[in-house]
Formats: sequence, C-alpha cells, structure tokens
Amino acid sequence: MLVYILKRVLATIPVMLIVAIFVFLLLRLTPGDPAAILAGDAATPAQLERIRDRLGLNDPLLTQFFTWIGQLVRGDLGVSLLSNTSVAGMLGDRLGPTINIALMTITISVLLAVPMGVIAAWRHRTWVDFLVMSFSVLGFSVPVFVIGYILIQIFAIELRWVPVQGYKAPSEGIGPFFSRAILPSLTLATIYVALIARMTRASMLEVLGEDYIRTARAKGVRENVVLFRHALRNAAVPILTIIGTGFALLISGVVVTESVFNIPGIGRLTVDAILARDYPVIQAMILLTAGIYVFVNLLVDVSYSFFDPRIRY
Amino acid sequence: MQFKNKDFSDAREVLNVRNLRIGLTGRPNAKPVIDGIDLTIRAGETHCLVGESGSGKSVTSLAAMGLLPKSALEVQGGSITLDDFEITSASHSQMRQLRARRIAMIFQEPMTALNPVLRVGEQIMEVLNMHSDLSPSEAKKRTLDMMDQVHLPDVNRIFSAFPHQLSGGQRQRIMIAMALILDPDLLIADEPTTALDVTTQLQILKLIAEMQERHGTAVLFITHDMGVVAEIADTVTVMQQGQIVERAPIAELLTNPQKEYTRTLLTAVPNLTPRPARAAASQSEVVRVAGLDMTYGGGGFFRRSEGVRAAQDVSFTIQPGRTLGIVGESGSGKSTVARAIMRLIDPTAGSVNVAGTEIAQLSRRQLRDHRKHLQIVFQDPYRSLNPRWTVARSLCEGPINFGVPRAEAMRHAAELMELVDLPRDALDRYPHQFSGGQRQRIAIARAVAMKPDLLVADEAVSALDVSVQAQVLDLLDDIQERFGVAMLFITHDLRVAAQICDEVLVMQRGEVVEYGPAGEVLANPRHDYTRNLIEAAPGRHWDFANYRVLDSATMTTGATA
Amino acid sequence: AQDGETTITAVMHSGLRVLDPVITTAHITRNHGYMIYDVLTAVDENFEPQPQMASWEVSEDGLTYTFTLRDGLVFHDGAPVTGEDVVASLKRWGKRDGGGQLIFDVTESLEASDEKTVVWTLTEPFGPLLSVISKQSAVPPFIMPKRVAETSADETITEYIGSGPFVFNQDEYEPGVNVTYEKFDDYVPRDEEASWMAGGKVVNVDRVVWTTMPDALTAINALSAGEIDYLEQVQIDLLPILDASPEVTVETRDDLGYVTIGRPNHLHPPFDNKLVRQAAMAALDQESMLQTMQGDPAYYNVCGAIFGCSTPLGDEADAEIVTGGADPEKAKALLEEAGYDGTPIVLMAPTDVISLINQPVVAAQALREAGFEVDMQSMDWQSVVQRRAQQSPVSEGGWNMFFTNWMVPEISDPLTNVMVSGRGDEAWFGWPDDPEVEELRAKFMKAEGPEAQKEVAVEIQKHVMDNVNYIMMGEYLIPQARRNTIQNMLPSPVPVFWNMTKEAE
Amino acid sequence: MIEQPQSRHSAFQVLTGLLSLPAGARVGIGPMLAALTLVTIVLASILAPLYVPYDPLAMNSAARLKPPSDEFLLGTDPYGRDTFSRVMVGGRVSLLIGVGAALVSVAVGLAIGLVAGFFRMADSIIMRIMDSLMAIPAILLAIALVALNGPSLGSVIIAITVPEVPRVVRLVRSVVLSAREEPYVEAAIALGSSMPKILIQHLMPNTMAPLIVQGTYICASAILIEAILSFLGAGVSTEIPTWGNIMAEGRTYFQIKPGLIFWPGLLLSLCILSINLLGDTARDLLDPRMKKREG
Ligand SMILES: Nc1ncnc2c1ncn2[C@@H]1O[C@H](COP(=O)(O)OP(=O)(O)OP(=O)(O)O)[C@@H](O)[C@H]1O
Ligand SMILES: Nc1ncnc2c1ncn2[C@@H]1O[C@H](COP(=O)(O)OP(=O)(O)OP(=O)(O)O)[C@@H](O)[C@H]1O
Ligand SMILES: [Mg+2]
Ligand SMILES: [Mg+2]
Ligand code: NI
Repeated sequence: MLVYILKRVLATIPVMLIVAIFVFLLLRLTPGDPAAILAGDAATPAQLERIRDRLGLNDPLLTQFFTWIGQLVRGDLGVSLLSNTSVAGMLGDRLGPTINIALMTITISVLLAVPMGVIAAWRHRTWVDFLVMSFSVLGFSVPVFVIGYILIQIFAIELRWVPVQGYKAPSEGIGPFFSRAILPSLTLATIYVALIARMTRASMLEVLGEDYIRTARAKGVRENVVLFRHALRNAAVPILTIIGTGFALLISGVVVTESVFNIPGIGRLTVDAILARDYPVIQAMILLTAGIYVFVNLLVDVSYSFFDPRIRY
Repeated sequence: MQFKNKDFSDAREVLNVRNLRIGLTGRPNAKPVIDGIDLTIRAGETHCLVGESGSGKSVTSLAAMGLLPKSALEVQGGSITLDDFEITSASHSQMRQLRARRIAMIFQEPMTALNPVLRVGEQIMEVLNMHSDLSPSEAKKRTLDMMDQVHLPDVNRIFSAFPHQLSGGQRQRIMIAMALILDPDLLIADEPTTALDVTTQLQILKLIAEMQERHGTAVLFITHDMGVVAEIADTVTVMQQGQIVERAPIAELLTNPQKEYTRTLLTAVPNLTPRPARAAASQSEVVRVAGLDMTYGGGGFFRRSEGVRAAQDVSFTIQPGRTLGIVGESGSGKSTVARAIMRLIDPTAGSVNVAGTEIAQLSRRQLRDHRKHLQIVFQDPYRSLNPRWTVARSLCEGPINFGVPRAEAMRHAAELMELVDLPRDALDRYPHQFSGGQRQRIAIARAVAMKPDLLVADEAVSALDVSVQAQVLDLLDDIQERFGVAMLFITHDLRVAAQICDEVLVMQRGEVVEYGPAGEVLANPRHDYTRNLIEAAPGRHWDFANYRVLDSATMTTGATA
Repeated sequence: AQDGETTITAVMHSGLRVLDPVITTAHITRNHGYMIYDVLTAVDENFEPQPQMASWEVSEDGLTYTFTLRDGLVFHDGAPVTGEDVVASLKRWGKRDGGGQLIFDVTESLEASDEKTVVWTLTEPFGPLLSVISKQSAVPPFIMPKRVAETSADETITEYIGSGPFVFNQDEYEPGVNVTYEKFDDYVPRDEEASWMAGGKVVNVDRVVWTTMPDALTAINALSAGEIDYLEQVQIDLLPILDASPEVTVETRDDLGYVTIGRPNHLHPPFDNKLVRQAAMAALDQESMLQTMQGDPAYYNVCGAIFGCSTPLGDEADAEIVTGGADPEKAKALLEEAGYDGTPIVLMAPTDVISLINQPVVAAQALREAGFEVDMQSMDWQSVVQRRAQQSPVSEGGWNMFFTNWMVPEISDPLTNVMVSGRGDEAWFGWPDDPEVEELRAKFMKAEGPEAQKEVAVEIQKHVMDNVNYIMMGEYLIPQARRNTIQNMLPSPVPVFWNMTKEAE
Repeated sequence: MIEQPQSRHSAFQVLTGLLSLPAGARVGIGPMLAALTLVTIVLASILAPLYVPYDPLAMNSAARLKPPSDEFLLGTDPYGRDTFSRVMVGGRVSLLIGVGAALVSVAVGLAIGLVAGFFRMADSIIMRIMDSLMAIPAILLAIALVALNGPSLGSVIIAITVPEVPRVVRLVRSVVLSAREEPYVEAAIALGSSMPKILIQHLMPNTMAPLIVQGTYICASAILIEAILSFLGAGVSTEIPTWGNIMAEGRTYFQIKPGLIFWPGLLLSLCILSINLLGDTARDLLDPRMKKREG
C-alpha cells in the first residue's frame, strides 16, 4: 500500500512538470502585458518598457522559466505582479472558501445523488427512474450561472431565508457559514448530482444483475439491505471514480459560482489573474488546482481498497 | 455401478409443481418458456433435472424460489406449492420469510455467487441475522459450526476471509453452508459443480449427499452432466424446450430410456474408454516442442516478484493426422502451452518447431508468414468471432492475409460452410445469429480455411452441451481424417479426451506428469495425479451410450464402484 | 468590528490590486490613494485649487512657488509630515504623471527649506502649475513618507503609510476582493466645508470596507437585501430593480461623469489619412452609441467638447460633425475623396469590461453603413491593452481603432488629456504626429489666466475636430446607489468616505 | 480476473455509465421525441436566416430591451436587436460549436488513443501528457486558449476540444486495451493479420459505440462551456449570436427581462436533453451485446 502510494506520488512529478511547462508556455504565448495593467490607461510606451524590465518580463523565456522553477523547488511561489503581495499568501486567503464550498458540495451531492441513483436503478425503467434521470439530465443542461440566479431569486430574494452573496469562514460561526455556503453549494451540486446519480444508477444496474445479488435475495435478505449493503459497496468503485474525475468539472463550476455568489475563492482569483495576466498567480493557481486534482484522484484510488477488498496495492 | 434405489413414495411431498407455465412478461401469446410442467419432490429425495441448455431448468428453479426476473419473465399459470404454501401468489415479505428457512439455493458459479466485498463469514451469518434472533455470538458460533460441517479447514481464518481469497471448492462450500444453515426443507442446486474441476466436484457432491443424509433435505439438483446424475440422483426428470420429456428413477432411466430425446442425450455422452489409437499418416513430426518454459510476470520496478511458472519443461511431438490431448485440472498450464505454441505469448525458454520451422524465437513480422501452418480454436464461441463481422468476412480474413484473391477466398468460404454443415446463406449473417455449436463450427471452419498443419483446440467443446459437443467432436474427427492435420486438443474432460485423442499428456501445476498413448494413460495411469483425476470422474463406470455398465475388461484400474 | 462601531461596506467598481497610486492610473487605486493619503492642494467643485495640506504663495514673476504645511499633519505611523516628505513625493510623482513631467521640464529646483516649507523654483512660468498639482485625476501627487517616496518610479511601493483620513488595514487586505480602512484618529481636518477633494475631511465612521462583486446583479440584490451599504456604480438597465426597494436611494454623485472616445491609429492606413478619419467621425453617431450604452437619456449627454461640456475649458466649437447624428452620405463622400480602397479596419472589441463592450459593436455597424470594411476583433481587455501598444502594421499584429472611457476631469485640459498629445511615437496609443497641436499645447502652458487659457483650448478643440486626433463620443453619467442609512455623501468625481454618516438601521 | 477488478471500472464504463438514460431502445417513445425535438431545433436553426424577421445583428438603440410584442416576438436585447431572430440564428452557431467540438475531439482523441493503446512505448508518454491536460481545469485552459487566439469561433471550439481530448484518448485506449484481450483478436493474430489491420478493422469498430456516446456528451457540454466562456467574458463576439452569449449578455437582465435567458436556455436544455437521450439510444443500438440479447 505504502509502496503504491509512494509510486503514485512519484508518478505525479512528471505530470506536474508537464503541467508547469504547459502552463508557462501557454501564458507567455498569450497576448497581454501585466506591465500595462499595472501602469494603467495613461502610461506611455516608454514607461511600460521600464516596468517590464523591472518585472523581468523582458528576460529570455528560458531564463524566466528556470527562475520560476527554481523558486518553486525552493517552495517560493513568487509575488503577484500587480498587488506585489506574495502568491502563497493570496493562496492561503483564497483556498479556504473554495475548499469549504467544494467539500460541502461533494457532501450534498453524494447524499442526494447516491440514493437517487440507487432508487433509479432499483426501479429501473419505471417512472421513478425516468423522473430521477430526467432531473439529472436537467442538471446537466442548464448553465451554472442560470441555476445560481434562480436559487438566489427564490431563496434569497423572495423567501429571504439566506443572504444573497458573500462568504464567512466556518470559524466565524457555523450558522453564518452555512447560510452563505448553502446556495453556492447547491448550485454546484446540480452538475455533480447529475454526474454521480447517473453513474450510481449505471453501476448499480450492472451490480444488480450480478449473481451474488440473486444469492442475497435467495437468502431472504431485505431489499434495502440488498441495495445498500450488498449492491452499493460493489458499485462504489466507478462512483468514486466519477467523484474524482468530476472534480475537474467542479472546479469549472467554482469559477462561475464564485462570481455569482461573490465568494473570494481561488476560482475567481484565477480568472481575474488570467484576465490581468498576473503570471505568478496564474501559474501557482493552475499548478495548485492540478495538484489538488491529482491528489483527489490519488485519494479516490486509494479508497478503492476500502470498498473493494479485492483491490490491494 | 450402483444407483440409488430408495423408494420415496411414502415420503412427504415437499415441493409440488403443477402445470406451471412461465412466459415472457407482458406477452401472454408468445411461446412460453416453461410450458405446463409437473414436478414433485419428496423429503430426502434427490431429484435431478437434466436437459439441454435453454430447456428451462434454471427458470423452473428460480420460479420455485420466487426469484424470476420480474421485468422479463412471469408465471402465467399453474401452481408451485411448498408444503401446501402457494409460492406463485406469495407476497414479497412472505417469500422472504420462506427463503433460506424453508427453501434454499446454491448457484452454479461459486466465483460470482458470493459477494466479493463482504467477508464470507458475515455472508453466512447474515442468514441467521435475518431469520433468527440469535445473539451475535451465538450466530457466530452457529456459523463456525456450520462451516465445520461442510469440512472447511481453519474455520476461524476463513470466517473473516473474502471470497477471492478462497478456492473455488471452498467458495462452493460456503454457498452450501449458507444454504443449509437454517436446515431448509428443500435445497435447489443449479449446476453447483459445473465450474469446478473433477476432484473438487466429487468432494462437493459427497458433501451435498452427506448433508442431505444428515438433515433429510429434499434436493432439486440441476445439471447437464449425466455422469453426475448417475452418481447422485434418486429420480431424474428430463426437460426439453420448456416441457418435461421423461421422468423415472435413475436406474430405470439410464438402462431403459423411453423417449427418443432421452436416448439422444444419453448417446451423446462420451464414454471414458479411450478409443483405439490411429495410425500416424506419416512418421514425420508436424510439431516438436522441447523444454518449453513459460513464466508470467516477474520483474517489477520496485519489488522483484517471483512470477508464475505456468509451464515448465514441456516436451512432446505430434505427427500428422494424430491428436494429442492435454488434460489436467484448472490452472495446470494447459492454455499456456497452447498459447506459447501459437506464439500468442512468447515462451520464456524452449523450442517450438512447427512444420520444419523453429518459431519460438521468430520476430512478430517473420512469424506472420508462418501463421498459416498453425491455427487455433478457442473455448468460447461467442467471443472468438468478431461480433461485428459477417461470417464470410471472418472466414476470408486469413486467406486474404496470405494473398488469396477475395473472390477465391469467398468461394472457398462457401465450400467450408458445406464442410461444417452450415447453410451457404450463413455466410452473410453475423455470429449472434447462430447457436453456440454453430458458432464453434464457424470458428473451426475459419481455422481450417488456412489449411494448417497443426490445429490447436483449447477447450473447444467445453462450453457446449453434450449433444452439440458430440457433433463438434465428430466434425473435428472428420476434418482430421480429410486433411490429415495434426491436432493439439486441450480439455479438462477426460471423457472427451478419451474419445478424441491418440496420445494424452497430463499436466499438473505446469509440469508434465504423464505422457503417452491415450489407451495407456487413461486405462492404466501410472501417476497418482492421473489416477485421482480418473477416479473422480462421476459415473465413470456407466456406459451411457449403450445403457449398460462399462465393460470391466477395459477398466483395469483398481477402483471400486 | 467592536460594538457600536460603524462600518460602511461599499462595493466599488473594480477590485483593488495595485496599491501604489503613483505607478498606476487605475481609478480604484487613485480612490484608494485619497483614502489613506493627503494632497498638498486640491481642486474644489469649481475646479479651483484650494489649500489642503499646505497653503502657497507665488512670486510676482510666476517662477517661485512657496508651500507652507499646516500644523498637525502626521503620518499613520506617528511621524510628522515634513517638507522632505513632500519633496520626495512630488519628485516621484513627477516621473510618472504627464502633467508632472511638463512641470519638471521647467523646474530649476524643488527643495524643503525647513520642516514646514517647500520651495519650487521654475525656469520659466508654468501657468497651470497649481491646477496640475491639485488635479484629482489621473495621478494626483499624494504625499508619502520620504523613505517610501524614494522607491523607484517604476517599482511599486511596499509600505502603505499616508497622512490621510483613513488607515489602510494590511491584515484584512485581500487583493482584488476586500480592502479595509480604519478611521485615522489623529487626522486633523481643515475647517472649511468639504468640497470635492478640498476642504475638511471629517470622518464620521469607524471603518470602511471596500469589496468587489464581479456580478452586477448580485451586487444590486445584495444592496436591496441590506448586505452592503453602498454601490459605487449601477448599470442603468438595472435601476428598475432598485425602484422596488424604498430603503435604497439612487443618485448621481458626480455630475461631470465620463466621456467615451474612439481612437484611430494615425500610423497606418487608412486612418493615416485625415479624410478617412473625418469619414469615420461623420459615420459615428453619439446618440445611438450612448443610448445603447446607457439606455436612459437622463444618464447621458451628447457632447462634442473634447475637454468636456461642463468644464471650464470645454467648448463645442466645430463639433456638429459628432453631435449631429450619423451622416453616412458625408462619410461616403469623404471616403471617395480619400480614395479608400476597402482595406478592412481592425476594430478591437473587449469582451470582459462591461463599460467598453457596447461601443465597438455599435461603431462597427455605423462604419459599415458608411462604406467602411470593418473587421471587429473580440478579445479580452488585456489583449486590447497589449495590442494597442503595437505600432506594427495591421497585418503584423497592429490595429486601426479602439474605444475607451475617461473621467471628465482626466480630459478636462490640454495637459491632462493625453489624447491631444501630438508627439508621434511618444504620444498616447494611436501616435498622431501633430506639430500643430503641440504648438497649441505649448501656447496653453504659457497662457496667463483663465480667459487666455480658454482661448487656446477652443483652438485645440477646433483643431482636433478637423484633424480627428480622437473621436469624442459623448458624456455619460453613472449613478450610484446607497442604503438610506448612508447620509451626507459628498458629490465628487472620486467617491470619498469622509463627511459621510451612517445611521443605525 | 477477479483479482483485478479495475479493468471492469475503466474510463469507458465511467463514461458510458454517465450517459445511461432510462428510456431504453425498446421503449422508443423517449428517443423518438428526442429525435423529433432535435431535428426541429436543428432545422429551425439551419433555416433561421430564411424566416427570421430581422437581421440578428441589426441594432436599434431606440428599441432597447423591448418586451415581447407583435413587432418583436420575444422582445429585444440591450442593443435593440430582435431576440427571436438572434435566438434562432444563435442555434446555428451553438450547434456548430457543439458538433465541431465533438467531431474534432473525437477524431483527435481516436487517433491518439489508438496509438496509445497499440504502441506500448508511446503509451506511457502519451498518457502522462493526457493526465496533465486532464489535471488542468478545463475552464481555465479554455480561457487561456481563448485569450491566446482571440475569441473567434475556431478558438472557442479548440478551447473546448483540448480538455476533452484526453478523456476521449482514455476511453479509446481502454477499449483498445480490453478488446486486445478478446479471443477474436487473438484469432486474427493467428490468422496472420498485421497489427495496423487488427487495430483498424477489429479494434476501432469497438470504440465507435462508446465514442458516439462520448461524442454526444462532448457536444452537449461544449454548448454549455461556450455559455460559461461568454459568462466569463471569453466567449465569441456578440456579432456572432450563440445561445451561450445571448444568455451571458442577458444575465444582468435576469430579473427584468428573464426572456433573454429563458428562451435560449430552453432551446439549449431541450437540445442537450435530446442529444443525451439519442446518444444513449445510439449506444443501445450499436452495442453488439444488446443485439445478442435480442437474437
Ligand atoms: N431473463 C430472461 N429473459 C428472457 N428469457 C429468458 C430469461 N432467462 C431465461 N430465459 C429463457 O428461458 C429459457 C430457459 O432458460 P434456462 O435458463 O432455464 O435454461 P437452462 O435449462 O437452465 O439452460 P442452461 O443449461 O444453459 O443453464 C431459455 O430459452 C432462455 O432464453
Ligand atoms: N497472463 C497471465 N499472467 C499471469 N499469470 C497467468 C496468466 N495466464 C495464466 N496465468 C497463470 O498461469 C497458470 C496456468 O494458467 P492456464 O491458463 O495455462 O491454465 P489452464 O490449465 O488452461 O486452466 P483452465 O483449465 O482453467 O483453462 C495459472 O496459475 C494462471 O493463474
Ligand atoms: Mg441454467
Ligand atoms: Mg485454459
Ligand atoms: Ni475479473
């Protein structure tokens, strides 16, 4: 197991390196000039040139790349070109909201989607199945921001149950955190629920056709036990997989949700940074999200063996 | 050979099936799957249900368990009563109460019938939790006790093992323990030993008999293996296409079958007497294998692992027109040898000489030119044909690869269809439009189309039922006669080996334990392992085809009946 | 925040990322500057320079300016403000600001003669000196401690200490998201009434939190729900939503507002030809562009004055061509005369800055109607910003035209208005090489008194209308919205948080 | 191979599992409705220029944000353009983006996936690169790519395609890897078929069913991603109406003029719903296992 984890961690190094090179090149090829945004609208070309020099943007690409990698290896994420604050610090401020919302989203999604999928599979080809699956497809087919607006309109404006926007850390109180995080989480959950419910259903359908389910029924086991004890654990691996790979989708959703609900998370930070060409921030953020993605999927892989004893590393 | 001959007419009727009709759900006018069958099983009786594949054996048993797949099949008439309780109209919860307690079932595949993610002990104990109010410690004690009764070793360890950590035989014992722990009145066993090798099969059959003895359980035993039937049945019911053809006590059925279908079924069972060896077409050798070694895996980046030595120092030769059979239990390395000879895997060591060329070390590209000398027929007729290709396209693939013009290849394909006794229009159809036996014949035709010197048949008939199996064996025989090809025939079924092989090679754990003329090896085994194999073959003293005991003259082994 | 403290939560038009108000011309950073820094002198609502940190005296010959700091000025770290600090700050500013550069071009010396006195000596008279250093945009000369002001003018400062009415809370600063200011208790306001950037900056609240909301609708909803107190800019189309909230007041804080302009690239065909530029000007229509941008006529103003219609120097001479509606016929005639060969005009269209999305789209249609071939290229604002700095021909990554907006005070005179500079490659993007306008600007610098200055300004106006250095597309206003609990907000182009009070709700 | 159940849970299954919809091929009515809806929308979009009452680009600043009326069926947008005309014409571009992204990513992914599944040497390198591409959040990659090329139709399609390609590659590769083990492939080797022939004639057809499913999924998500890109200001120019940018432009007016989001949103949802449903049906029809069951 440990050997496996070690192996996987080692295997992420080339992946992260490719991500790093890719992101770096992509950014430097992208038009846009951080010096220009720093200096504002009225700056003259000569002033821009001087600022570019200062920021090291006129160095050869290779030099810039190795400077950056060198810093990274030393654990230094650099300094934002715009705000002159340390990227690590910004990251620290911004990671919390995103992670908390993501965790809440995953929790909500799993709690909703797994039973939905199980029931749909159990009542395969009945109206229950159709209803559940239509709902999931619907979650797939409406843009995230529209869902966000609709939820705000209903729960924050009409019913006034929760605030329209904003974020409070759980350390400032569970109530305030919850009331602000619930709508964004629900918004994000719509895609995720769709994803997980469909996977659960498909996986359950397959498992429910297996011999050991028939064995369980032949033993006179109650239906809910059949579904949740016998079938679900066997269906877990693909569900976990989709939770892992769906994480990428979650990040895409986060970018939009954070805008709609005004949450100071890394999604918005990254988009802002991309639009402002704040290279150190973008690079760090994309490496970070890629790292999180890889980590989440490593977790998922390792957790397989928890659900399925046949999988041993 | 002694058959069971106890009289059950006074015993209690446990299961009563009357005029049962089962059809496709929602389609009452379609041809029913089960068409008005009657069945009575009495306490202590072992009732065998036999018949070709698809005749409705499993459906009948599932109906008795109330486990028909509702969306596909439904009871359309008749009744099933278990001690006067009507099952066809029982509610879900009534059925649930009944299962395990009154009526239990063992399924065919011990691999898949157990839940892979739950410990086997828990799976047995679950029955107790559901149907009794034993305390957890009592339940566990009872479970361990039951596991002991089915002769599982080291019950405490096995209790907390997962299914994949057990052997097939052990898994099946777990299934039996699970089925019998509540002492049900009726045990249904649907081909419980088909997936096991003969030695394990024998143990399981004995175990079921023992348990039945102990608890007086009625057993409905489903199988297509007449050997097993001869061994264990009190009464036999023969089914065909959803109907009952014949029912009789075992001795009566085997000695004096009444119906044509029963007779066909019995005649098709190959017997264990080796056929006389044929003369070789020539003294030259088509295949010479020497010192073949195959180790799977090994190496590894972090830990140097041992690898599986699946074949060690295997040597043999085959002459044209002759058949070498490789027998041995599952996992003994039979397929490995076949695949190494075919160069579908690269042997670790040794030489393989086919038609005068040493192929063990050829590169992939060089190998391609030699492919036409050797062909293979696989076990699974479903998967060995590309489901998306027409039969014609599959048949022409090989010849076209070797430069035969398409038109000519097509013409030849049509001839081949005749050879394997399929209609010509079969060429334009797809594999799924054929039965298993027909598919296997297509696969054989495809191999023969290459006019190989060596034909490897890896369990080529194991997936087929006896009557179809007999046809395919005949076909192979015919082809061999006609083209004089050498054949390497791999099987775990000694009856089949006895019928088709000139020479037999017995493998155990990758090693050759015995190699010689079929008559010698099967009639007069020298190695213990071979002897065990033969002794474990059920019904081996009965000559099914001739409805009589096997001529003891040919049975020179010291086994007692 | 502790009990009883008043905090104002304000949603600003953009996130604060750059904290150095000298290095950038970004409005949000300037606004930030006014929170934590103070200035020597400042204009009042009549564009009149008034003493703020210092009073001044000008010598008879107009060559020596003596500034005297008032009492009680301290930085947030407790150190008193001295002449040295002022000199360092002015010098750093002079390197960045266009107007400042002009003054330093004619500066003989700038020295602190004692703790409280600064003497600025010129080589020749510079009429608008006071209005330049009092200007509230784009880069006002904020006074910082000497050690901070000694940072190179091309590098951002790293210490944010001023002597202004608010203290920057470094700990709670999240770039682009939140900035928190606390009342500076030791700030001594002037006695006069506050007026624009001048007068007494009396702070009546304890904290001001600026936040950003990327989504306009969310911001409005948050204001209606009372989650925020103040919204600096409201999209006109969304005003009806606020109508439903009686607790919210919508108003215009800044009656000067903004202008939107089109800038042709003078280096490359076809806009290197004055006739083609004139054709473009004739083709465009202020009314329809402004209406598309703003919707409600109450919030825009057709205006042909390149220095703004309500500023002292603003004049609409010869502006008929831009204010009189689109004239595609005239444009076609001009194109004919110029021999326009149908070369497509690359029009850069930003997609991510709401206030700049509409102009290129409307312009493209109008130009096409007048016979131009238009290649409208969408890109994010950053790409516009980089590409507009490319002097290369269109085929090699150059451009022909883009649109941008200015605050009226930023374009209100020939020195601050960078678009009238005609210094070729050194001019602002678009690079008109226009000696004539340069002469006029020199004349403006020497002009004594408002009348003389205005006279030159009108000449420049006429010249620009003829030469089409840029195309004035009119003025517009952006309303703000506040909860009714927020009172006494100063009218001003810069949103200021002194004077303001907040009642308990 | 009980010991290695991962193979059962390949990317292939994950992806096809995703797209399973209830109404099976047998039921028929769902897919029929879906096909009808889709055909209607596609035809209506393609033919839009023939029947829409206004030029979708014609601005009229005097007629901004008008409510639905006889003159403007669905009202007008902030530029005074006719919403109905824009929505109908916008469908063309949205569908083009969807279909374009699906075709390109499937084609590219298929090629790379076949190579990866076939050449063991190339496999590990290709898969590392694909892993990296998958790890970069698609939306950020798309924004960056759009910033790089400018938000033209082509670059939006590319931006949507790049993150999808690795998924297709994984899918194809896993199908190839598992199909390689099929006895009929071994039989083909035994019959002397060359590797490229086996790859193209035996293995590639196996990828078609999952690819069609995956293709419909990409098509649907491309239309959505385009909308999100527009929302973030990185979508195609407003001169090219798409459902995505109509909705994104209309989002500020969500409370005053919900129609700007509702109508394109409705068509978009209907489309995606139908595409998903059809993809699922296609899989059922193309899956030989399904045929087997019938036969
Ligand atoms: N779920 C189902 N849906 C439709 N038809 C079915 C189903 N299960 C079985 N059948 C049909 O019922 C018939 C009897 O099948 P059954 O499984 O009982 O055969 P069997 O005698 O057990 O064969 P085998 O020896 O191969 O196990 C077959 O024709 C089969 O096609
Ligand atoms: N690809 C492989 N990698 C590793 N081990 C393998 C592989 N194929 C087979 N083995 C192992 O090699 C041994 C011999 O397997 P082989 O398939 O030759 O047995 P067999 O005699 O054909 O059995 P069966 O009757 O079940 O077909 C077994 O222990 C098996 O687990
Ligand atoms: Mg059966
Ligand atoms: Mg084998
Ligand atoms: Ni397996």
